[in-house]
Amino acid sequence: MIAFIIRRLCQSVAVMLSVAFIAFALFTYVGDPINNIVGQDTGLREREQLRHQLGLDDPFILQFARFVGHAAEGDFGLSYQYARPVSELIAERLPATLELSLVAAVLALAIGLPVGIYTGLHRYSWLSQLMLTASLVGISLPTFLTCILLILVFAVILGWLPSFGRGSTVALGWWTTGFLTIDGLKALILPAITLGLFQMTLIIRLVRAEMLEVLRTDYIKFARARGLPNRLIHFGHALKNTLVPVITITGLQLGSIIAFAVVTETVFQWPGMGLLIIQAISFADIPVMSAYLVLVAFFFVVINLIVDLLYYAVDPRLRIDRAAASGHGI
Amino acid sequence: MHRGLAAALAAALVAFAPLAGAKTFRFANDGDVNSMDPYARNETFLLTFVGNIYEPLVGRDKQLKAAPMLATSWSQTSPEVWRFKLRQGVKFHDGTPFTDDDVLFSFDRVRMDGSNLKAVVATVKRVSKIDDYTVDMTTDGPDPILPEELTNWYIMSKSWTEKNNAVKPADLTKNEDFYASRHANGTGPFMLKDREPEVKTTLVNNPNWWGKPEHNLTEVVFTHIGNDATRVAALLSGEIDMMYTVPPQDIERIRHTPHLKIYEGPELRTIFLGMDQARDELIDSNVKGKNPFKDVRVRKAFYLAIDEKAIKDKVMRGSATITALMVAPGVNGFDKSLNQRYPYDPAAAKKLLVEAGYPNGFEVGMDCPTDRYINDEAICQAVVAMLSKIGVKVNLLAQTRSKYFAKILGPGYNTSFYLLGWTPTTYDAHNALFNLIASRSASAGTGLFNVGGYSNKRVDELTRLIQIETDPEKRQAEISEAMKIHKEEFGHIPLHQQTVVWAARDNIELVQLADNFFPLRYVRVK
Amino acid sequence: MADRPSATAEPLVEVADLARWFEVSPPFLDRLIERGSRRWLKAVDGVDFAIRRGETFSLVGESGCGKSTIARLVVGLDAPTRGSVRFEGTEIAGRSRDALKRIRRRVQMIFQDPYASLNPRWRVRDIIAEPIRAHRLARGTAAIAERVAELLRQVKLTPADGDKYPHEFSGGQRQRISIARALASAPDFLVCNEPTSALDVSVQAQILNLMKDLQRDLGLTYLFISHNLAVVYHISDRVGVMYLGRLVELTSGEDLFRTPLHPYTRLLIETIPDMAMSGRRREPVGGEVPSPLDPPAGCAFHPRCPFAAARCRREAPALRRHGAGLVACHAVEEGRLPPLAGSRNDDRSAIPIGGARA
Amino acid sequence: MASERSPLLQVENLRIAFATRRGEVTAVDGVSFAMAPGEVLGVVGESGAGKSLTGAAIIGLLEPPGHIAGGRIVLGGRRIDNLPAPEMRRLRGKEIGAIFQDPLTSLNPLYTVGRQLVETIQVHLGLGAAAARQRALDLLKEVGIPAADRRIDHYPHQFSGGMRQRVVIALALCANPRLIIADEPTTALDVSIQAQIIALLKRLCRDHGMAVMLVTHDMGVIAETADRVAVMYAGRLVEIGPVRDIVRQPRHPYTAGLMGSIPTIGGRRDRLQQIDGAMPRPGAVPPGCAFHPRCRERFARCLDERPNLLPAGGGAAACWLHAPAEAAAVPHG
Repeated sequence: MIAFIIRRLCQSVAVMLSVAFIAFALFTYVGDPINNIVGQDTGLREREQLRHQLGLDDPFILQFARFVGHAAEGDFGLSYQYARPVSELIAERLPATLELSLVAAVLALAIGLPVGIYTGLHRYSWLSQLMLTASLVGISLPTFLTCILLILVFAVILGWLPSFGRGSTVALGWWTTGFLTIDGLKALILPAITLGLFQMTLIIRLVRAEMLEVLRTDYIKFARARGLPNRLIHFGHALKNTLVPVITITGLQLGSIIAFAVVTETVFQWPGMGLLIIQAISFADIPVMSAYLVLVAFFFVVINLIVDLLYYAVDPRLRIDRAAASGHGI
Repeated sequence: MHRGLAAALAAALVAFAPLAGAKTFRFANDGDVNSMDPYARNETFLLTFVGNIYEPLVGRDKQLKAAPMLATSWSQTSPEVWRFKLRQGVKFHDGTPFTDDDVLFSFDRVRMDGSNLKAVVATVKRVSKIDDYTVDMTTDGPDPILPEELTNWYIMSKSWTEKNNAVKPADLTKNEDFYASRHANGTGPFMLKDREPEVKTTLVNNPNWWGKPEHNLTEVVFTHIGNDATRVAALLSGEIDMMYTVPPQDIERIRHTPHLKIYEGPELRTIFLGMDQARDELIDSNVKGKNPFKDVRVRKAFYLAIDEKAIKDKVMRGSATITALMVAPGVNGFDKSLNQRYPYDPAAAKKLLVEAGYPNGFEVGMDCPTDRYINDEAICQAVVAMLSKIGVKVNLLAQTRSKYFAKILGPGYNTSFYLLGWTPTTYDAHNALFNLIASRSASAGTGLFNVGGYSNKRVDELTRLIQIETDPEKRQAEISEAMKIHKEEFGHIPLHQQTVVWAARDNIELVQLADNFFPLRYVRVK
Repeated sequence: MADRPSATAEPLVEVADLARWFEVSPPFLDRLIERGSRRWLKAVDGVDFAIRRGETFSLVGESGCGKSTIARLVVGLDAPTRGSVRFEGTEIAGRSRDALKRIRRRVQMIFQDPYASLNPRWRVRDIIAEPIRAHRLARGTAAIAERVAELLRQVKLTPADGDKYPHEFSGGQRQRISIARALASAPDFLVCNEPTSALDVSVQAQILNLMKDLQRDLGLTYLFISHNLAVVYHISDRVGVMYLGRLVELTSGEDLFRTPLHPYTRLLIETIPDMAMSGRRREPVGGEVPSPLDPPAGCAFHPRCPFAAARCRREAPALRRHGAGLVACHAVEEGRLPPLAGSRNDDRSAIPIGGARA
Repeated sequence: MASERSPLLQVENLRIAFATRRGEVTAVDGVSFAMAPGEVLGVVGESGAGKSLTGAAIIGLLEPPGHIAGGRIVLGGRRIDNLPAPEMRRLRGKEIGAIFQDPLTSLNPLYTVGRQLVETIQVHLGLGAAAARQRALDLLKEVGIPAADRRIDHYPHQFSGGMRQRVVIALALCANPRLIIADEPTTALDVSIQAQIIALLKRLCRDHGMAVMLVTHDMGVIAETADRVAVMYAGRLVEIGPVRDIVRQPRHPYTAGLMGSIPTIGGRRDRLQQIDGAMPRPGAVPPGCAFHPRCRERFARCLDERPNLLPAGGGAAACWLHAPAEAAAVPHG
């Protein structure tokens, strides 16, 4: 177990290094930040001087090595755009994105799971059909369109909820939270729904499919043959067996929620990391982009680790020596 | 007892009085103010926003004419010396008095590494103190328009920057939080109350401002809303009172929404096309061994083939001012008599191409930004279609600005045909001549943005003369001559000036300026 | 089919010291941290046999004994860890794809689940024609169609069946289709991996009969792999009994069932349900096959063997000639094994069979 | 044998149909038989003959769209084919136990075998946690799990196939049912394990006085285990009788063909007897005797008149060969 975690951590470092490396290789193509930093009247000599000072004229391997060296010390440099330390910028934005992603994920699970179970258990009921049709709409609407529709209805027409921003926040140390104020919570609703909608429909469909699959298995049939009550069969036996794939997908989705947040944050002007990276890309703000990518890679790695540990918790087959388990089927 | 209560009540009333009459103005833009440091970026929005907090020596009035701000008057004591009398009794927001030490300091600071406004004081060699409220600026040769050039140079407090370790502008190579990028201490009519980058920036009225406020605001909340649809929605839902940049597709909708108003006016920025006339062979064309753009007939053919009227109507949806010159009407030196475009004439264009030896046209690559100017990519696409009618096949490469500028700007100038926009930051035609039209010369510093490498000796000569000519009439004649030569040689193909479009609720009064500056000191909430 | 080899002493396929190990070690870092060592699953570990032309050679054993792995090694679907597989004297283990191509045509395989091995979207005639086209055994649409019709008739289907899709057939018919496809490249050697285990008994009879007919008509050589002793007895000329990756006995079909030598062979025969209704009471055999990951030391069968001695626990017996066959058993070698008394109908309770091992 | 005591189970004229888009397809048609307490009835037939469906119908676990379309099922004098779902559920496990083919998939992999035993015991017997666990332990011991007190807390994957099938059997025994439906209980096991499981089933049947309906396609298992054998073909019962009769002297031509096609050790190694053709699919059963297209002994009557079970030897066969000239169908039982 400890070996497993250590191995995953080593892998994580490798993953993050390769993400950073690929990112740096790609930065060659995002354009030249110098023109964004300086004014239009700045002379060529000064541009070159700045380029040299920032090390942008070094080969990218060298830039990469420098980045890794500094990153190891927790130093991600200064944002070209804001002239502020990247770590500070990210620390400022992180709470917004994480709170939004968390609420979206909870929302997706809290609705997706029960609806998925219901539609799996009652596959022919009209309510299931209705919910499935609705989820089809949810899965086929582009996030961008969902955002605009929600804003139009709830902010412009009804005027109930704000169309942008995070409302007022309360600082708890360096963490700023929108959970503690009314308008902070109100501001959270639309973006969280938008962000969670796709994942929710995905979870509904996944749970439903898994439920149907599990209900067809021999052990469920056998549980029925033993005369167990339906409640026990559905929620005791079937549900737990649907969890492994649901955990996998939900975990990965949580990662992609953070990634998907870019669109939602842009539309709702949500002051999170998604907004930051969009700005950074158009500005060719290399320090911000590299730090963001490494951080996102880190999230994925952590989420994967948690998912793997949850597997262990859910599935006893993984707890014993895997080698021995694979002995069958030769 | 009763008197005590009454006094307390009165005190309470006084305390709440500003709140009772509080006028909060909320506005949004598609980009954030990148920094509170007035030297951080030579960028219109940053300068206009920070210009509410900081002030220059010489500002501009509602007609964009130079107007006294921290200097009450100025004059040329000799061809190379300008003398500025400073306003007395002005205090920075932190309470320290404004003196010529702050001017001297600001002069040093604006020229430091990390400052992006070095260019505005490029001609100034030295600033010297005459007395506490008089400074002299010695220029490198005569500079007749120095006061005009200084309008974006804001004066910072020497003691405040020293106290807060912000003497030097932010250095991007060092990893440290920079005080002046998040805090501000100016002399202007508004004070920075709170700044959350990308979220909101709050200003409050400066009760101790030296001027007589035209505005009636107590608080200003600025928000960055990048997404067009969201920004419009915020205006429609009443969450903001004014929006600084209106997406063209929403102009009509807002115009027809009750309680909303559209403000439109020509901008100083001129959008134009340029052609590589420097290389002996184009880098991106099927014509080998020669450069077709060196032939004025080809350049003219391109000009005549472009239907700017159609671009204005179809692409810009009417929100543009057609131009024949490289400078806009609000710019000093603009000559109305020259501002007549050659008429759209594809037949003549085709004939010119035949004469030039390209009866079947040719192929050429075109560079275009996608996120820099209003509808930039759409304009380029229209140009491609129009040129195809005279047999020229244009291969369009549209890229984001970071990539686009990296490709077309110096030192490489890797383009054959491109679209660019330019605002003369000095509000003077010389700026456009110097940067866009004069021959590229590292020693003279001219032609840095003359991407196509247009070159005419007489124009270079005139550019030099204009820079030092102090007689306004002679100077105008020189400007007109240079502009006329450039126009007849088709050095560039001017297209139009963009239209500044703002939208606000109808209870807002504001003044829209052609330089796209938005001084809050003119805003009133009814 | 002009040159039809008959069953001769010259082997068609020779397998020598064949082994296939699968690495099942935990990942390197885990091993490092937990001080584990590399672990191998020895699916096949040192197997020798030869198959003569025209004969049916069977491998029998319980699941996990390595018989399917041998099938894959013999047709070149997998590369051995050690040892050699020769086809007409040509080594095929480790050969390149090109080099194998000629041999591939002559060696075909039939699988347990005929449905899984047939492309459900192809018509039967295309399925059967595919090897003909791949090996260019016939040119032109008409020639190929004629050959497909001939193959369908050979497996007792009609040429009209070629127009249908696999799902339109019953299990037995599908197995006929996969046999027809295997025969399409005119092979000499067919490896049949449990070809009837998924079939009902009456259909199994049809397929077994068909296979016998085809062998007689086309002079085929079979490697027949099955866990069903009765089927093996019915079809085989010679039989190899496998236990945990090794051959424990190899002899002619007749001898194996009349005078089984190895205690494991005896156990297997003992477990066959008595269809004759002789009324004998079968003692259920205790114990189960140990994990191939962790085979017992010495003779792998010793924990279940009633005749196990100290040497059996220590030393793995080699396959040695004993009478007409080969057997790997110390007890047989040392003559410790009590002879089987008479026929199967005798009281067999005299043979104590193994102790339970959970 | 069955007529001596009052029957435990009576299946009368059972018809099972599937609702499909092209209308109802009959999969089991007119099956009647009875089982005495403690009797082992083997039900044989090829896949698709309807033997597993019959078992599923008895225990009330036909999967939709399959359903009982006719006939009656009576258990211990009580009709059970039309019970409401909750009552049928209480019956399952308590009155009728079930053993499925594949022990690898019959157990929930995420729960210990102990938990699965305990929950079943508690549902049916209402025992407290400790008592239920004790009974679970006893059951494991009874089905021959060594070190049961340790193994009770193991997960299914920690058991070998044979041991798992023993656990499955223990689960079926939890509430001491009077009838066990064992659907192919040995098919997925290795040959040496099959014998162990058969022996265990026989012993339990004897010790508990349970009746077992042993559904299998393996005649060898039947021959060793069953008291009587029912042979099914194309959804119909074609022959039923004492096991010795069926194995040694089958009366129905299909049974005879089936017996002949089984390879045996020591038998002739030439060709096996084979029945040409294949069993018709449900919905495509020919009129008359379902077997007549493959039957070598068919005559005119077989083509259009469906035979009922007729007395033959010690049992009965649905074949016109056994009809006296003017015989009327004699219902079995």
